Amino acid sequence: MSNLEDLYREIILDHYRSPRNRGELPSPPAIRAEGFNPLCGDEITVYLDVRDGVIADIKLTGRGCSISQSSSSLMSAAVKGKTVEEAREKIAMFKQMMTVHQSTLEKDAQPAEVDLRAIGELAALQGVVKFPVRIKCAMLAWNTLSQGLDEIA
Amino acid sequence: MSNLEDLYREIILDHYRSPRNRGELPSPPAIRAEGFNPLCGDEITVYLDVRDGVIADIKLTGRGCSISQSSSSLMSAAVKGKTVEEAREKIAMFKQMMTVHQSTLEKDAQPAEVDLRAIGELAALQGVVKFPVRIKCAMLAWNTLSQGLDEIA
Amino acid sequence: MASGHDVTSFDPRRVRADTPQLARVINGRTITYLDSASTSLPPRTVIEAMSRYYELRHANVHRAVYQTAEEATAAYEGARESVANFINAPGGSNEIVFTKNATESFNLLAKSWGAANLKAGDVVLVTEMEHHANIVPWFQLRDQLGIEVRFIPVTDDFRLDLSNLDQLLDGVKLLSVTGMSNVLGTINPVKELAAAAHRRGALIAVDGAQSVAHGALDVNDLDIDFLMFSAHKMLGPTGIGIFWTREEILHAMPPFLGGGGMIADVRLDGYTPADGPARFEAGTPPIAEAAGLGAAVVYLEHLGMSNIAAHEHALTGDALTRLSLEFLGRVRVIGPGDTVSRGGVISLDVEGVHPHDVAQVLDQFGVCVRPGHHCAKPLMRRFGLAATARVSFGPYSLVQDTDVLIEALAHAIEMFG
Amino acid sequence: MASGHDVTSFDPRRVRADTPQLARVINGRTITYLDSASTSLPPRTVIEAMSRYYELRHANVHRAVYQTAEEATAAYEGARESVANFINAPGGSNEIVFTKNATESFNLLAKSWGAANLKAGDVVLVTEMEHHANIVPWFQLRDQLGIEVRFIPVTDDFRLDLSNLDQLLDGVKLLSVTGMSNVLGTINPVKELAAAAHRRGALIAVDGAQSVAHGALDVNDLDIDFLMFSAHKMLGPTGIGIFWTREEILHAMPPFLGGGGMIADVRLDGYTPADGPARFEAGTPPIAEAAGLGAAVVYLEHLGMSNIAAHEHALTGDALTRLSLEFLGRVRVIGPGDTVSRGGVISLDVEGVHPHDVAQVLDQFGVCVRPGHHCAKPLMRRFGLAATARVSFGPYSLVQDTDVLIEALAHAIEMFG
Ligand SMILES: Cc1ncc(COP(=O)(O)O)c(C=O)c1O
Ligand SMILES: Cc1ncc(COP(=O)(O)O)c(C=O)c1O
Repeated sequence: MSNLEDLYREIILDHYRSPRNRGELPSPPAIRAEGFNPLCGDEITVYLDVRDGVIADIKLTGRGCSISQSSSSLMSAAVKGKTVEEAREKIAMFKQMMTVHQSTLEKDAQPAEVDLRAIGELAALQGVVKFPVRIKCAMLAWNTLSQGLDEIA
Repeated sequence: MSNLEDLYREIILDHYRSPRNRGELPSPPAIRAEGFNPLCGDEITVYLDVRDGVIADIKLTGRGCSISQSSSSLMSAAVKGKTVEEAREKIAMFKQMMTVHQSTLEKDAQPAEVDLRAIGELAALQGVVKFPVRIKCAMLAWNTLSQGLDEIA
Repeated sequence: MASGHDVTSFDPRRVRADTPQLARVINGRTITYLDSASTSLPPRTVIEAMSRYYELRHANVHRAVYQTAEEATAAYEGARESVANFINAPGGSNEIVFTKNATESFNLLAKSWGAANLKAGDVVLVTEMEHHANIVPWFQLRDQLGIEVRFIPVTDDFRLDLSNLDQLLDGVKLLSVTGMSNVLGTINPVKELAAAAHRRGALIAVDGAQSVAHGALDVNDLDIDFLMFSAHKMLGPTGIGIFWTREEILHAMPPFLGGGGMIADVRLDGYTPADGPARFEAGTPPIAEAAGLGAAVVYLEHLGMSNIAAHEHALTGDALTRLSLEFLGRVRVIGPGDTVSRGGVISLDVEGVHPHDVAQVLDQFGVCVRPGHHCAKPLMRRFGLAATARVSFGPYSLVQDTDVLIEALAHAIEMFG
Repeated sequence: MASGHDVTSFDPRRVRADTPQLARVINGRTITYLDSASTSLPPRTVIEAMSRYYELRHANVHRAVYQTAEEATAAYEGARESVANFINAPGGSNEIVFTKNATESFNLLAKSWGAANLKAGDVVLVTEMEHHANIVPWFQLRDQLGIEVRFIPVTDDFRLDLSNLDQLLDGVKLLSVTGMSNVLGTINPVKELAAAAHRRGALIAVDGAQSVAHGALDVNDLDIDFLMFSAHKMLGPTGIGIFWTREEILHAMPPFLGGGGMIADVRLDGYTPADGPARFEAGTPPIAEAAGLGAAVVYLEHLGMSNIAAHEHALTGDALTRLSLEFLGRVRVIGPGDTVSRGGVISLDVEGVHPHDVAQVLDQFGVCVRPGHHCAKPLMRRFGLAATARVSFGPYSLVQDTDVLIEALAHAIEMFG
């Protein structure tokens, strides 16, 4: 079961059971972005209240597996109160964690360097890279956030 | 090579090299029927001069393998001067020789009784049934003759 | 077990021993394969039929006179005969077209028969429990020709709602329905539906993908007009599907895919299609796959189709009972709760655990179940679900498989509880 | 042998030893397989890749999380990668669609890209030496849309007559041409044709069925837009073909076959197609076949494509010389008499002996050659023939095969002489 515990770390289960920042924001003024994973039916809607370049508030609705839901909850906690710039950096870091690990796993090389402190709680999702089909689940919220940020004029 | 000699009996090769009744008849009045084997491109045209229920003359053109060509030559010799009724009997007998043998071969049963005297020279084509893909070649002329006879009002 | 099954030597343990993959160890446990509705595991005889084909007699079929090509042709055409007998096709092998899968068979139905016989306003009646293979081609035809695609609803107890059938059949030219739902397990009353369709002058097509391997399917007795299925769901290989229709219908169908093998003649100014099944088999066909399918039919017939049905019926009844006793409502079955007109497919909705997570945890126990919408999104929406975790049985399944399933499910529930 | 071939361990005798069917005895003689243009004989590694797949990891691909399904998906998607590398697809595996054979790939080209991009009066330019797979789908589109299908003529010395190419390209939206004729052996100047087509704003599709297994085919270097081929002609299995096009073209192509796997969503009122190759892969794909194809690509790459080409080139030159010396004009080669731009396909017209009889007599010597029109009736008509007896080489062919061929041909000529 060790693999399984790598995937379903306690933090993940916690965020899955008690997701942070659930709800909606009136839109407009909030930015609303929808994400969908056609393969497994996971859905997510991200509401962003961005003021003066800062994500003043973020809310999420949607449904999906523990990975996609905990990833979106962790994501919301990680970017709330951050500047758009900082949020984009987190997205980039998260993507790197998912893809870099995947390719190094494939090539049996050394894990690439991801600054775990900068990532914080998000590191809990590292185990996902061992389960390639679940990476899409973990990425969904981040891709949707990225879409939302792109809508800022 | 014994199988091969069963297929290519001397009579067959003779009819292939020196086909009987080659040529055309003015049509009308002669009946003209065309046969075609799309699988191997064999073609045959049969011209029938039928008077008072008798095949007074028959001519053939076409091209194809030794089996289709010798079968048509043998066919023309077998029905020339015969009544339409007799020709139809020959067609039936020939079909039987091709199909009965095929199924008995498959089932390892006794060969069905085909009156070899009534068939005469045509018996040379018996070996064809051991080569299922060639049966269509042997049948082509007979099917075309049958078509032609059907056109007699 | 139900009575009345064939007197043959059916023993699921023997089938299991015949199936190499079932000896595999996954995460330290012998595999528990519960995904036969997705694809079935071929017995050794099927795998070897294909290996032997490639080792001894691989050659292109038709038009060749050398020995291995004759043998390859005999294997290919022999499979056509076997399949014709298997479904009791009244016109024999002349009615069997080989495609690449059941989905292509549906496309052939829609794009050859449908395009030639349907016009704007004509109705194709399907059901809310159809697989996408029996929906999307009709939507495509609708976009092209303006036909109407109408759905028979599904009741809250997972059956077709036939209360308005007569009304639903109004204007219908074709009723196209699955013999058995690949999500619910529901077995539909095909014979009655065929009679109802025919009374209204409509034809009936049956999606046999799920039903054909799990009980005898006699097209003549059912009095249906079209049947589509795939070899890989009946212990056969991937890469080959079957389209059956009556000879007179097939004879009138225009070509679909164009190319070699489906023509009588090609000139610089046009072409003449061939007659018979060949018209619909453009290009080099799945020859080795036909050899494998032929072996699968022989194997299934040896097991006895009614034995397989009875066995799966018994397993399903046992699993339904135990799932309800063990999990006291935390595991909901999306499908009939009893075994009346029901096959060995059990879709699960586990409270608080997403189907993907269910399947992931089960994998750690070597248990193979499939999470997802099972290519039946309209049905999933009907029940307000995005996905289920689907368990399905095959002739090699045993009660022990259900034991492991329950052990693993309990773990998943505990983990996310 | 031509110089400049890869430095690998290519040895046709080793290839022969790797190919189980070549050990077979027919009519008392070891088989002499000279029909590789029709279908090639797979080596043991390809056959075993498929057996192992079925024995260990057969499962439906996509959407599953259990281990064997992940492995099956990896095998399937891995084959896509291998094929992309094999033809040097600039956009990688996103540009590779798996079909059932080259013929389906052509139908996909005509019925998806063609139907969406061509209108009445537009011209598709093909050649008189095309296989029916590259003719009939265009005729079907012509009947449907009113496009014009135009033919590049073939010269008396069996080459494309390109003297009027510029005129022929007038109004052309797509030039679709075979890389190598399956009847004549002629290798066409694809790179020049691509440049000419592009200069006139037309796209170019290449029938790679014959060329792809007999020499490297680099779509990037050739600068072509579409490539169609079949696994079974490149030491792979039946039941799988390949369609390649550039990512931006693929992205804009509408769906063809409808069903599961090719959708993003299906509702009661319509559907949304998926992106990428999946959009064109409806239903359960040829999974085992992809595993076999993947193994075939590895095997071919190990042999070295230029080694194979050089070997077949040498065999062809030898056979052409000996046929002309032995039979002094009684055996006419329908195809180029030299080995310039010419592959290992030799069509024979034996004076006074019909191709069927040639093949029948040769079968008695265990020699496999194919009589017929080779699905190229317009070409046969061009040369006033109904059929030829076609000899073709593969990487396992040896000069000894030509010895037996000549012995058997001599017998046939004597018999009918
Ligand atoms: C030149 C050419 N194109 C297309 C095809 C069609 O290939 P397939 O029959 O595998 O679809 C063939 C093979 O018969 C061929 O030789
Ligand atoms: C009911 C039903 N119909 C059709 C299909 C499609 O079969 P295939 O994927 O083999 O084309 C399936 C299998 O996925 C099915 O379960």
